[in-house]
Formats: sequence, C-alpha cells, structure tokens
Amino acid sequence: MATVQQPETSIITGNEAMALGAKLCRVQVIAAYPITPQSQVTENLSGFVESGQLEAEYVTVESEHSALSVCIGASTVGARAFTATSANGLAYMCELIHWAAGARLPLVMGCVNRAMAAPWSVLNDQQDSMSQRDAGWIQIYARNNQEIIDNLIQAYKIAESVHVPVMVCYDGYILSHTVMPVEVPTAEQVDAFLPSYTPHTILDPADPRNINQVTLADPRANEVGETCHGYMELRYQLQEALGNARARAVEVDEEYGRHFGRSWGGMTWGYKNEDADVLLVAAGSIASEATVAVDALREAGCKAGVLAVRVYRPFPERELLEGTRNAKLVVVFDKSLSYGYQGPICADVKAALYGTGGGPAVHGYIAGLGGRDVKTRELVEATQESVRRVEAGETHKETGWINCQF
Amino acid sequence: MSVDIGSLKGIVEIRWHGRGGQGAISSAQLLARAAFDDGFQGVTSAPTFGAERRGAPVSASNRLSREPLRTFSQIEHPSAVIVLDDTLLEVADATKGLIEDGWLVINSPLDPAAVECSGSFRIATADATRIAQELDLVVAGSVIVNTAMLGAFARATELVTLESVERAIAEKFPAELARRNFEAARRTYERTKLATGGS
Amino acid sequence: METKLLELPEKEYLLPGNRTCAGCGLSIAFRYILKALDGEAIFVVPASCLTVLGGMYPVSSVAAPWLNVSFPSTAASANGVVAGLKALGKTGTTVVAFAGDGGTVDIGIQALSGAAERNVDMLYICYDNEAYMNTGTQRSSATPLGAKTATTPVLGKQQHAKDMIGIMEAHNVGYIATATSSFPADLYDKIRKAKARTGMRYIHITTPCSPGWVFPARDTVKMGRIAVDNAMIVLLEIEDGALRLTGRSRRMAQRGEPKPIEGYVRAQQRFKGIGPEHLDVVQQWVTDRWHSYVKRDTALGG
Amino acid sequence: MGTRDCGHESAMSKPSAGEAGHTGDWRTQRPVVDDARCAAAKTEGAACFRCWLYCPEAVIPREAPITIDLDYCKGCGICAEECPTDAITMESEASADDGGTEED
Repeated sequence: MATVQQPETSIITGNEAMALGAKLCRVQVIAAYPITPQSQVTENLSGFVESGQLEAEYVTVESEHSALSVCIGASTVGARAFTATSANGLAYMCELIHWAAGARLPLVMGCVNRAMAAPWSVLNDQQDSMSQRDAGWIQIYARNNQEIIDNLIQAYKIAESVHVPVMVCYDGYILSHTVMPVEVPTAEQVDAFLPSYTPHTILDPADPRNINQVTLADPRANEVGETCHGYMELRYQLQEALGNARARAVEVDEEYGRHFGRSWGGMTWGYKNEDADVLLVAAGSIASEATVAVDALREAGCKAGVLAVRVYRPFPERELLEGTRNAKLVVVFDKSLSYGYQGPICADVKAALYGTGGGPAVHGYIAGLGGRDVKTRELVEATQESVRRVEAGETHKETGWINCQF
Repeated sequence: MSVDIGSLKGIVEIRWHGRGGQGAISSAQLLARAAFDDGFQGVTSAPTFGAERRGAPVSASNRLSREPLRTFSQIEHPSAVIVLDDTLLEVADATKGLIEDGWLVINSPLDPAAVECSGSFRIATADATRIAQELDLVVAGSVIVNTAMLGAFARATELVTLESVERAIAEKFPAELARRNFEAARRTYERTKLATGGS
Repeated sequence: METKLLELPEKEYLLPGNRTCAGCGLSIAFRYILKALDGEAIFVVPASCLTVLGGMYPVSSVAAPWLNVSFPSTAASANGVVAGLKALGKTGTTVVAFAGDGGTVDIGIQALSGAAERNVDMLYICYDNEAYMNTGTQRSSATPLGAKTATTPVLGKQQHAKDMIGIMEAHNVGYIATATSSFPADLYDKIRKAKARTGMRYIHITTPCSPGWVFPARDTVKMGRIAVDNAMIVLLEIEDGALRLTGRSRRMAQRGEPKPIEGYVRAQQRFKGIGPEHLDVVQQWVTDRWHSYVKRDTALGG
Repeated sequence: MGTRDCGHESAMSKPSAGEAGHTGDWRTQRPVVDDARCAAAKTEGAACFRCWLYCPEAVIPREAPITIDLDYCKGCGICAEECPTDAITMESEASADDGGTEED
C-alpha cells in the first residue's frame, strides 16, 4: 500500500513558518535584503535554495528597493516571486509597492511588522504595513504562526486569481521569533491546492509588448482603433480587483479548509462574538490576546467578544457592519497611528459603521507601539473603561493610549 | 475588579537566564518541543526581544498549556526559572516574579541550601558545567550547558519527561551531537539536587 | 573587423512617428542597438527620454518587448527579468537594461553596482546626453564641467563628469565599451560583441542632444563626431581588463593628438560664458584622460 | 462607449508606426532630394546612404532613389547636413506646393 505523507506538527517560529510556506508554494524567484526581525525568513530560504531543497533563483540584492524591483521583473515574465521585509525596508520599497499593484503583479511579500524609525526600534508595531494601506495591495494579518504559513499559501492563490499583490503581515518578535506548534502541510497538499502561475503580461520577443507605459488621462485608441483605458480606468479596475478580492479571500480560505482542515474566517474572525454587547476589534497577534481578555471580561460579567480584522485591505466593511449590529460598544486596538488623526483600523471601522442609524459607540486605543508589551489585563481594563463611559452616557471619547506612562 | 488571567487558563510560565552564546533560547525551544510531545497542546518559546550579543545576559521564556495558547505577551509570573550561569542570579534579577512554591533551577556545584538566594520558592541545583565538560560539549571555548539543564528542569518540575527531551534533542542535532547532548541531560537529571527553599 | 555601413541590417525595429525631439541622438543610437540585437532582446527602461520614445499606452513605437520600470531600479528590475526567465527555463533572450545618464550615474547607480557585483547576465546600456533632458535639462553627475543647465543656470556645472567607465572597471565587469550615436557601425559592433557574451556587460553611449546642449537639430551627428575628434568622447572597449581604442578614436591615436576642445565648446550654447580658466581645466582633463587610455592600449604601443 | 472591451489589466501595448500621430506635422522645413547629385541614386544603391544611416526617425529606406516618408519626417535636417554630395536640401514648408501628406 502506498503511503501518503501526513502533515507534521513542528514547533517553529513565525519566520520559519513563512520560509517553509514559500518553499511549499514553490516560489521561483526570491529577492530580499536583511532586516531585523525579517532576516531569518530569507536566511532559511537561501539555505533551501543552496541545498537544492527549493529550485529557485535567489537574488542577493543590495537593498529592499532592488528586492521588490527584482520581484516585479520576475513576476512580469511569469515567475512566482517572493520577498519579505520589515519597517524601514518596507518604507524603502514604497514606490515599488505602488508599482507592483499598478502593474497588477501577483507578488507576495512577507511583512514582519516592526516599528518605524526614527528613533530606531527593532520591536513590533504595525506602523510599517499600515502606512502602505493605500498602495493597492491586499493585506492579511496573522494571529499566530499557523496562520502565517496558511495565509502565505492562500495569498498566492488569491493574488494570482485577482492579479493584486498580497502582503502577509505578522508581528515581529511576538510571532516572528516565538516558536509554537505549526502543522506544516505536505508538498502534495500544497501542489493540489495551488496551481502554477500564468501571467497576464506578455514580455516575449516573438510577440513584443510595451508594459507600464506612460498612460494618458483620457482613454485612447490603440493601433487598430479600439478604445483603451486611460489612467483612471486602470485605477478603477484596480479598485474593482480589490473589491473582488473580498469574495476571493473568503472562497480561498474555505477551499483551504477543505484541503487542509483549517480555515481562518475569511475577511474577519470572531471569538464569542455572536451574542456580545462589547466587541474588541484588532488585527494580528493582539487580536489573539484579545480573546483571552474576552474570557476574563466574561468571567467578570461583561458580555464581550472579539471581531478581528484578518484581511485589512480590502477592508471588511460588510463583515464589520453586520458583525457589530447588535453590539453596544466596539473597542478598537490599533498598533499604529495615522498621526494627526487616530488609529487606522479605528477610523476605518467608524467609516464602515457611519450612517447606518444608531449603531454602537466606537472607542479607539493605541497599544504596543515600538514593542511596548500589551498585557491581557490592559485590554480588559481599557474595555472596562470604555464600558463605564458608554454607560455614563458619554458619546465621544478621545483615542486612548494603553500603558503610555506620561 | 482584578482578574488573574494566568490562573484562569492554567498556563505555566517559565523563564531562562543565560548569557549570549550559552543557548538559553535554544533550550527554551527544545523545552517547547518536549512539552508538546508530553501533551501540552499550547507551547510557546520566545527570546527576550531585541539584539542579542555574546556574553551579555539574555533570557528566554516558555508558556506551557494543556490548551492551545492565545497569549503572546511577555511572561510575568514564572513557575520556574532556569539559570544557566549562577553569576546571573543577581545580575539578571533572575527570581523576579517567580511564584510561591515555584522552582529556581540553577547550574551550580553548590547544594541548594548553600545557594544565597531567598524567597518562598524551591531551589534545585546541578553541576551542569561539569557534566557538559565530561561530554566535551564545548563550542568556541564556551561550555554548553543548555541541554544539560533541560535534565535538571525535568527532574525538578516533572513537567516534561526525559523521553520527550531526548526526542526534541534528536530532532535538532546531528546524531552524535544529539547523543552527547541527551547524555548530558540524562546525567544532569540524575545528579540534580532538590531542596525546598523558603525563608 | 568593423562592420561597413552598407553591411548594417536594413530591418528597422524603431517605428517612425514616435515622440523623440527632431534630430534625437538617442533615436539614432537606439536604431542600431535594435538592429544589432535583431529581435532577441527584452528592454528594461526607467523614466527617461527613452520612456517618451517608447510611446504612450496603448501604442508602442518599438517592435521589441519592453518593460518600463521605476527610475532607480533599472538594473534590479532587469535582474528580476533575468532571474524570472532563468527560473522558467527560457534562454536565448538578451536582457537589456537601458537607462539615461541620470538613471545610471545618479539615481540608478546603487542597483547597477549591485547587479554588476553579482555579475548578472545582462547588457546594461547607459545613453548619456549629459543631463536630465526629459525633465528639462537639469544637471546630472554626467554633465561636463562648465555646462549650463536648468540647475546650474548661472555659473555652469563646477565638477567634471563622473567616471562611469572607471566605476564599472572597478566592478570587474567583463565587457565595457563606449560609443556614440554619430558612429553607428562602431556602436553596432559593440552591441553585437556584448550580445555574444554572458554576465554583466556595460556600454556607455554618448548621444548629443540638440535642445539640451543647445545646437541646431541638424548638427546632432556632427556634434558627436567633433566630440570624438577632440576626445571629449573616446571610443573604446575593455574586454576582460584589456583596453582597446576603436574606430575613429583608434585612427586618431595612430595619427597624433586630438583637436582642441574649443571648437566643440563654442558650437554649443550650454557652454556659453565658460571662462578661459574652466576651458583650460576641461582641456587638461580631456587630454589627461586621452593619454591614460592611449597608454593602456598595448597594441598602440602606448 | 466604454473601454472595458480592451480587456487590459495594466498598460500593455502593441507596436505600431505613428504612435505620436503624423509627426510630419512637426516640420517647418522638408528635405528635398536631388537625384542628379545623390550618390546612392547614381550608383543604383551601391554606395553612400548616409541619410538612411543617420536618420533618427527611420523614415528613409535604404533604397535608391532615396524616398523620405514625409508623414513622419520631423524635418531635423540631419540627412541634408550629412549628405556628402549636398543632394538633400531643406526647403521651407510654407513655400512647398504639394502639401499632400498633411491630411488627417
């Protein structure tokens, strides 16, 4: 009887999970530049390539800017490309982040979330990826290391079907350097789930095309007189593609569940949220921490639940609108800030709920900037503070800062 | 109202103290692996977040739980503290937060009673340095005691079995090195001296 | 053997009715680059006059595959194309990174240095019109001393042009050459030679620019010829470290000394107002460089 | 009406002449070839072709007698300048009488 290889549970870091995921996705071109806390991802991948475990071109670039440029070039000719970075590395890629989305390339990037300098910090918050939210990438945030590897495998499937790049985000150190049990899929499983990539671009001497040309404001006729897009139509299509990615992310996650026995909620995930009066909203590992806070809140008599943002772009508007319909209060924990305004997730939640008649109060808290530890009890206390204010009839609350010791 | 979240979920927290290069982070990872095999569905191991420099005090932590873990914040109330280098006891404030009746497991040739450390916890000692030297576990001039101390931890806390420690080591090292590392853990297990502390 | 003019291929890949300025030196050079590569190339192009030449969506003015990329990333993006093709098992296509002087000597030099150090299998072409012509003639580090530009409007540029050939030599690039649009056969031969090699190859092509250098459009070819005659441009190639003057520069070295640069300088209004002290400095720089090249060409007995 | 039919997801074009339209409109002077002086014409295509060689626009085929595609010739005058036998002269568009290529 033929033996079918079974997936094994490894006790590994988030970075190891990401590297193993990229290997299982049979990425063909890898280009990355060292930066803490991302470096182990690419160290591991270079090891896979040098030892022959992964047949890929590994390009040891001289900067993150070049890393994403290499991926853009490789993806355009039809190779499955991968990079990973953090913080200032991501910021250094910035123009190319826009470029990859505008060129509609299905790249996947690991973003190991780290605080932006200055001042220097190698520790976690989500300012890096949140600052790139408007670039036209899909962003998925992982709650633990299992979700990192699963999100990465799903990311290629989503990216290659809607032709939009995906950033697979996870918290630096908190997940990247913390080992935990991860069921690593087998190559056979992933091969059955993820078909090979067919590019929508053509870069072939036998059939020459010019790609990413200057594009005018208005539509223009091509060489045979057909009207083609102007810049604005191309941008409308990108927006449409991000919109389509909502349904696609849900489908792919469900399909993943059928193949691997695990799925992660699609656009959002909930914990004791069905009957909750108070919903804690966050993305990444802090949302996992929030589930423990919910247990404590319930123990203390508060009917709380978590409604976590898994896919942040496209934003899960509908899920949040429906998911908070019966709540009295939504408490959002952001690990980043749109300076001069408020936490980006909080602002987005408010926008999603605006004009729906009544609706819950939405309170925002900033937490965990630059690696400041976020304790479960702090999430509990912040939630209780907001509950008190709402019960006291306060309609507005300034953004709170958790454990900011002024 | 105050809620004791750790006790709510029955999570065991463990902290390792060593110096950069002594393998505290690796042994914490080996412990996570061993504990998973011993039925803890929730295991994590995290280094102290940040840059690690050779010789500087470093620490790592574990959480062990019968249920999958959902918390990743830094540990506050370890049930056990393992010290790879007894010079770190004071330097690193190693017993900070150690719970009542918790275990302080020290690499030391002294008897537990002779360890100058006070608190309402229990103390275990083992001369892991000597055992590691017996087995020639020396890298770049440093005696590597981290795997040996897994034996001391297993003996003191009984949270993991030697069999799981052996499997975890076998998974991590090439065969010959794995044999010597496990032998260090086994010998240390046997030679660990336990005493109840208290003051 | 140099290819004779009438042996150059007739087939055109550059299509008429494109957006280059009348009398564009780059356009002439590009015709022969395309002919030499004969349809077996992919071009990787950053923001530059070349972008404008390539045309605006949805029509391309060049019958060759072409990928527009970000300004600083030419060599890295080309590296991606090389890696992608290799990963897909596609061989036989020359990947040509093709940038202007600003895109090469300034904003693109980090990516170029990285790709050169990795000896990536690409042909990197810098077309040098000695300033940011596409954005309105701002100075680049390839602008010659004394030239007025939009960002050196009063005094003229105060520094010599960056020595890209020296920089590429320091990267141990196997094939390095200079050329100009005014000698298409010399250019054609160098592209052919570069095409036949693997690893990083670098060709630096000076392309006179009528609006930027401020001379009549009809004089584009003449301007490059004068520049060779006075050694502002030195036609050479460096194969695995061995330097060899080519074409008209070689014949000049066999005959004697280059002409003074004064005639060249006076023919371009960008140098209008250059003082005798600057002219002497440029002349000395040009003469010294010429002699150092001639000395290195062992076949010339230098 | 709309642009959906083009089906493009990103800006990707096929090659065609005249991308910038009839660039012949840019001209203020047109090249006029005197076959009697033209070396290529006189040798029936065996010599010269400097005009073909240096034309930035690729509007002069390597064929004798020389013809210039005035739909696209921008009138730079390089061909006239480089012609070794002065067979090409630049004449003002204003005084040209046929004007036959400027439709569109």
